[in-house]
Amino acid sequence: MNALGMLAMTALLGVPAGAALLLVLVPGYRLGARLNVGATLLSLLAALSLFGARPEANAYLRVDDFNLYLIVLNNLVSFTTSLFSASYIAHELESGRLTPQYLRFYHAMYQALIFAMNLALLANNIGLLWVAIELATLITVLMVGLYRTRAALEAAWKYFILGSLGIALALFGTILVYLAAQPVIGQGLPAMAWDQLLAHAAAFDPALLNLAFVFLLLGYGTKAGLVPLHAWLPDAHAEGPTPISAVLSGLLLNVALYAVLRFKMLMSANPAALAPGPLMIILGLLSLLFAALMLYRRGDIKRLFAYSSIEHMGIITFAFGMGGPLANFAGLLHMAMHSLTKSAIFFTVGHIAQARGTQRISTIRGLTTTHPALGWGLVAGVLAIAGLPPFGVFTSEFLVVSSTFARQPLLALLLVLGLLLAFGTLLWRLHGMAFGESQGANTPVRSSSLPLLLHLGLVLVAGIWLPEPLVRWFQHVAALLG
Amino acid sequence: MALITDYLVQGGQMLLILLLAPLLTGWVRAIKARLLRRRGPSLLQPYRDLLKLLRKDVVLAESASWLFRVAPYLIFAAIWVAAALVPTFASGLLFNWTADLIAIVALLGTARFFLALAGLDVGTSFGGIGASREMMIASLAEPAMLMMVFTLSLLAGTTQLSTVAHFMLTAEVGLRVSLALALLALMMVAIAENARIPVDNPATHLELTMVHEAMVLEYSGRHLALIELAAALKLLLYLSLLGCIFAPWGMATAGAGLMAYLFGVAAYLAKLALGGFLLALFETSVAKMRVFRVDQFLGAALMLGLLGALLLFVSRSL
Amino acid sequence: MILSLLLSLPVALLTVSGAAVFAHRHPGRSRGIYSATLVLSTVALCVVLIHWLGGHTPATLTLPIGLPWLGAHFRLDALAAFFLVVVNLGGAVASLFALGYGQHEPAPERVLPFFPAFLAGMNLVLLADDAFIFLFAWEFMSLSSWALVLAHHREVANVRAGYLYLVMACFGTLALLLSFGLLAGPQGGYDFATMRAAQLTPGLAALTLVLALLGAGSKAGLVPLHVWLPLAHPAAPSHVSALMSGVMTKVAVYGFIRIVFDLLGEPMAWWWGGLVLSLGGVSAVLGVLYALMQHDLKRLLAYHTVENIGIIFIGLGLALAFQANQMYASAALALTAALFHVLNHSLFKSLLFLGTGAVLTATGERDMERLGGLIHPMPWTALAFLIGAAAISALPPLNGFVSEWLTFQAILLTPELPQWMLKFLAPAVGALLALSAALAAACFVKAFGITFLGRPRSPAAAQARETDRYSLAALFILAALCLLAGILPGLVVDGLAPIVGLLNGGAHLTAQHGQPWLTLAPVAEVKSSYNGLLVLLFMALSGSLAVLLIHRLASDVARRGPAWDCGFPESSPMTQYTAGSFAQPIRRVFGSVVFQAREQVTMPPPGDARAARLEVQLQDPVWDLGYAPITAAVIAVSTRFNVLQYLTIRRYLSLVFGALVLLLLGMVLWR
Amino acid sequence: MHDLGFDIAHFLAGGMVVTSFLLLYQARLSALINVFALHSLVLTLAVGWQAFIQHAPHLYVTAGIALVFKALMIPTALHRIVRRLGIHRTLEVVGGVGRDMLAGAALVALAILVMLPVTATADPLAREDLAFALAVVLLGLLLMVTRQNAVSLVIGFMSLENGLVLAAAGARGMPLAVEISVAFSVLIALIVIGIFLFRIRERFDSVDMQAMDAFREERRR
Repeated sequence: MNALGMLAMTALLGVPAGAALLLVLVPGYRLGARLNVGATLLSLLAALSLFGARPEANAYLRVDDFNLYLIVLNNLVSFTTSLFSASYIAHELESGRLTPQYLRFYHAMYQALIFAMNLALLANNIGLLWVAIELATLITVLMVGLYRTRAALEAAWKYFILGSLGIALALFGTILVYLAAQPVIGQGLPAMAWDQLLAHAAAFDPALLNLAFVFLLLGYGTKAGLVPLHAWLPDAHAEGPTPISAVLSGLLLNVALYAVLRFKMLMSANPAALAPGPLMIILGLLSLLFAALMLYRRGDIKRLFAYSSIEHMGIITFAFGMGGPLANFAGLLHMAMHSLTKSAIFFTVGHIAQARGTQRISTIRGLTTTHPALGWGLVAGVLAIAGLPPFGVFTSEFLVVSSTFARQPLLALLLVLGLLLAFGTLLWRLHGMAFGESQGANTPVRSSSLPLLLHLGLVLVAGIWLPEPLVRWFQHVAALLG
Repeated sequence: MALITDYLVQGGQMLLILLLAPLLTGWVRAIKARLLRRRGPSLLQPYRDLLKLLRKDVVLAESASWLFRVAPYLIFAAIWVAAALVPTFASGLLFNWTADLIAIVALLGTARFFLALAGLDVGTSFGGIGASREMMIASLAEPAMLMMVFTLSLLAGTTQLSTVAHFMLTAEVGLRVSLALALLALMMVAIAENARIPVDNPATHLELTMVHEAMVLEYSGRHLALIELAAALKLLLYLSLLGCIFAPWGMATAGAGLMAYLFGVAAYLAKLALGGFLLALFETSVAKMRVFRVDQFLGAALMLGLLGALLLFVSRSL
Repeated sequence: MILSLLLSLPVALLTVSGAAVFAHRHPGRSRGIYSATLVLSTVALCVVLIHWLGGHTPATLTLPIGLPWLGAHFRLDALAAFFLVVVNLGGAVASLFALGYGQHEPAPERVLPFFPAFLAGMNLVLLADDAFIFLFAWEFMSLSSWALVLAHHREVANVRAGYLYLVMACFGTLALLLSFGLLAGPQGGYDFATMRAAQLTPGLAALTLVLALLGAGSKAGLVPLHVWLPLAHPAAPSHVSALMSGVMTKVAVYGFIRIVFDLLGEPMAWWWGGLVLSLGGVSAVLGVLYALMQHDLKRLLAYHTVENIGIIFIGLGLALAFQANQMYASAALALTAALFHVLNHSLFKSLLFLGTGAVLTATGERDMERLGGLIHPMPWTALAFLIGAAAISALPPLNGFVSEWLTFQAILLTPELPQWMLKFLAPAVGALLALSAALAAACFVKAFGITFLGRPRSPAAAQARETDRYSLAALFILAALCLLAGILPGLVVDGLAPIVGLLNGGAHLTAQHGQPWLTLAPVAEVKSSYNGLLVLLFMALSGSLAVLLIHRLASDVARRGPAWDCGFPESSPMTQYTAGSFAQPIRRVFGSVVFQAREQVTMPPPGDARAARLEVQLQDPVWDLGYAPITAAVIAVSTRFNVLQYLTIRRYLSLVFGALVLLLLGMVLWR
Repeated sequence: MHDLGFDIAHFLAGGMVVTSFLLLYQARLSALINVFALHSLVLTLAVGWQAFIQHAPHLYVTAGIALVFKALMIPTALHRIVRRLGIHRTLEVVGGVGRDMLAGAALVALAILVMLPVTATADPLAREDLAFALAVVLLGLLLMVTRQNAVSLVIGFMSLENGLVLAAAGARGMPLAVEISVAFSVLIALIVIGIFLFRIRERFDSVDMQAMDAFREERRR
């Protein structure tokens, strides 16, 4: 069993890394795209096999209740995104926005990104985690700038600067955690290993831990797009290739948040340390309200949904900040649901932008008439992300709002205000785009609806029924998160 | 045996009011003529008019629908039933409990509803004017009426007219401001509902200010007869109502025997005569008001009714 | 057992929805889908009726879906059963109507998949027994009806209506969610049984009430949360409008009753009742005044929904006020009145919307100013619509009158209440109720008179044809029920007794079926009584007697001739009174105060052949005072914040820097 | 010995803070690059000293990396870039140098205040070192925030990274993997920056970030 688990874990890192190297060498975008899909499928299978055989943790890597579902989610979404990407880039190539060399680079980078994210999730070492996230940041910077337009370069530049700053802050926090751990655990690798840290967290110096958490929250929070550290996020989403927007929103934000949560566990394990809750609540509410307001004046469809991602990261952060079994459960669920839904939305948005030749919302009208599949896909996605049943986001928002209100009515009111503001504008844009008389350019697109259907299907199922093991893991992790 | 008597008395009342209604109209007209120093028609002239109309052919407008032909019967039936449910010479009749005061008001509403529809049916502008104004007047008169009902029910603890009449006969009522306000409200509503001066003029045509007559402009023959009869019944109904509530003296109780009934009838006739006289007197002494003053008139009635109800609370709570 | 049967019906409906998606090219799909919904709704109706008549012991069921540690709880009690009857009756009749009406649908692919889902959603709300499933189904219901509102999305107004609808629905759901959050407590006792057992402090209970009022009220269309309703209900296809107005608003009422009367338990303060009462009164009057100003038939009907919801809430408010003072007998009367009106409104509002649907099919118009004279080509539709109009205008002997009469009787009991505020409030609300009833009659004289009577105002109206037999059957089933409920109110009241008892600590009205002649005497016969059956009989007797005698003894000849019209015959149909002119006197009386109505006459100079124009401007005070400022504020704030999208990198870095310094400072100070 | 070791470490870390202030003080781009080289040199010394007193040979590697890359190669490359772009003469400072210095002093105070509550059980060396490292990090950030030019922004960022390395070196026994990755990241960062500066030069006429920001979608809305 364990051997299988180790194999799977190795495959999760090895397959993307190998594929990245291979893809650099492969000419021809068709083959590249297929290889890309194949490699992600392999990773997905490896991730799934972790359900059956969970490997023992070693000094560098580990699989536990927390990261298992994120790993599976990560590889699932990267698989579906690679499917989407295959149909997306074909169109980009035809329309001349990308050249075959760039595509080679793109595919290799895609696999490298998956490698980095898998590494971040699997890491049993805070240093390794940091390295992985830095790697992911650098790769995404390159991918955001892929189109080489002025706007894309500017977005990438902004992302790079802010991302590096975040990374730097996170490194400082990591060092501080090590310093806190070192007198208790001793020098060397064990003082950076999750399982060790968690086991001994109660004995750490609380002042160092507090300081570390501030840096880590700001550092990884930048990557998670929390306000006021969010500035890179909307532009990076809007100007990069859409598959990357999907991965950014769906996966990378989660990975960053995952890192924050890991450190939150340490904080909760140390009774003398500052309670991280209020900090996260403030940042979460700030993100939610700010993003909800920013949604109103957006004219670019991808930027719109990028702000929606900030909003949802705010909700999740808020939920974890509230803590308690219900809110934590909701936060964990919301991470998964948001990632599936938001990437599904970007799938449709990508094709919509191709079909209409624009990302301007005001020029997109009547999608459900001209492109029923895309239009209704967008409708379903937006409704799901807005937290309407029968989709899973509803479950998590239900838990967050109701459990908060019984404890902190004022906070819940702010939360609800943010949710309503966001509803208001997202739905307004949706109505404009999906309904009414269609206008403007109208190219038919070859879109594969499998990724979209798969994501929305999963979100739908989760809205109605959650599998027993998943619930058990969530509850376990929720208890650890305090 | 008693049951049969009850049926007879009830039937007798229905017939009585049907027969008395044109007479009351004639009486009011005669008094008005007298007050204006005219000789005026005979008291029986309304009966003659009705009989004549009944024998005449009906001329229907080409655009009239089935509703136009059904409406007179419906209106007549609704008003007759409503009038029959108001205690006249005796209270506690067999079917008095079929409807309380609220239901009687609503029955009148049914009649008005169909009358207004009939006014709209032919598709002429006069019909529309009448229907529209009638409904505007009713929209204020009906709440005023219900406020009056409210005051009464607060006092008497019931909306059942027979019980109200009984209650009013007892000494414990005393003289109350609320009651006076309610009386005033009811009289104002009665004037408005029966299309009397100053709200409307029952004796005019071809005037842009007419309301009731404008609605029935297209009616002829037996249909017109029924509507006229219904209008007369309605006037009778309101006078009976005023009598029953505010002057229940002489009213026989259920199963009181023939003498009591006869005495009750006599008292009832006297009340009607007095009411008709007062109405005529009032009508000759005021001028018709503009249509758009009517809402102020009726708004005042509504306010009086509400004030009556509220005052009652105050006086009770003190 | 019965519950699993009832639950399988929504599932079957959802399957039908799915089938509708996949069969979107099949020619007979419309008929097939509607037949299926008809059958399923009828089955549900029968099952619930059998259950109801056969003892109504509550049935519960828990399924392993929904929240994992909770499961999905379902329960069928008397309250749910009653509303299930309302929903499935409406569903069945609407389906029957749609068998004919659906043939004319221009975009069936946007109606068929959502119609069964809508029905399923409403059924599930009523069966839910925990907060999660309740809200899930509630929102699902909103969502499916939203899709139906957008069925004709090419009209710009409909898109706006759909948007407003969905936002308000979300608002309502969030309000309900918050109120459930309070009921459930921090431990998350989301099932209704736990909530019933929980004890809230008075403050929290009051908050729950307010939130439930916001949540259910926004769905039901209570002023000032009604703004979406008159836009959204008319936008949907007519049979859906009928369901939304006639049935879905009742589900909202159910939500309110379930939370406030059932879960929250006894009201803790008298002002609860006062609040609900005044909102109800305001809704009743404003609703009907709005309706009077409309000339779109469906919008007029939608505004009347606001009015009738107001009447229902007046009853509920009275019940709360009575319960707060332990006057359970009086509360029973008020509750009976409210529930009776729920049933009645669902009947006649569905009837009227379906009638409008028939008109729409026949003429393609729902603007009254372009209709007229439809009683000639469509006599049967006209008859059914007339019955509905009379019923909603609270005219005896139809059903609308009975429930308003009961409400009045409840108001007449308010002098017994000890609180001064309520003593003053109740008569005032009584006046509002009376005003709304009278105005409703005026409004329906207008609606029926302008649409069906007179002469056609457009070629479309002139060429109308009678509607199909399915539609007629649906119309007449409802019309018959309106009449039946009107003349046999005692039976309905007895049927409502178990529900009233459930919500009212066991107290309900005395059994009515023992009364002679099926009279309705809710308190005692000496106090008040009403017998619709006898009124009908007397009217029928006297009316037919008059017909008989006159036709026998006097004259039965009728000739046709041109209209007399005081000597101006043969004028053009355009000289008829229009909807706008009909409402003018009332607009003058109320409009200048409530709507700041302004009339502007443009008269061409003498010699100019152009038509004179009269323009009326109305302002919705609720929109102006409530929604417009909110919208403006949000836009203003977001515009202000929007600057943050265009900062330089340096400024963004400053933000991060500032956040870091702030947090570090905080840490220093926190020590 | 230990005392001396501590003092020298203290002196070197303090030297880094002073150099950071020098960075803040510079108004010309080429001078800024030179001071950055000095900054890196002090870092090299500090890390080297840490390696010596901790007996941690792997820290010498870190020191070497700092010397070679940050003190020599990067300044050289930046000089070249700056000259090629023709911007080596100008460097506008937002606000004023005096204000920046004042803010810097406040930041240093903040850094020390923040580190104060750390319990005495922690390694005193690490504690002092950390306070200085934090000060360097904050000063680097301040530099990034107060300068408009992309090159000075990069320098600010790298001085910040120097602070990080200082902190990492001060942490006793911190595994080598991290240091290497730090160095790596700087390398990669430099490459990317180079690419970007190159591209930016290609497409924009100046490296002034405001000019870049002016170009933005939705600007007018």
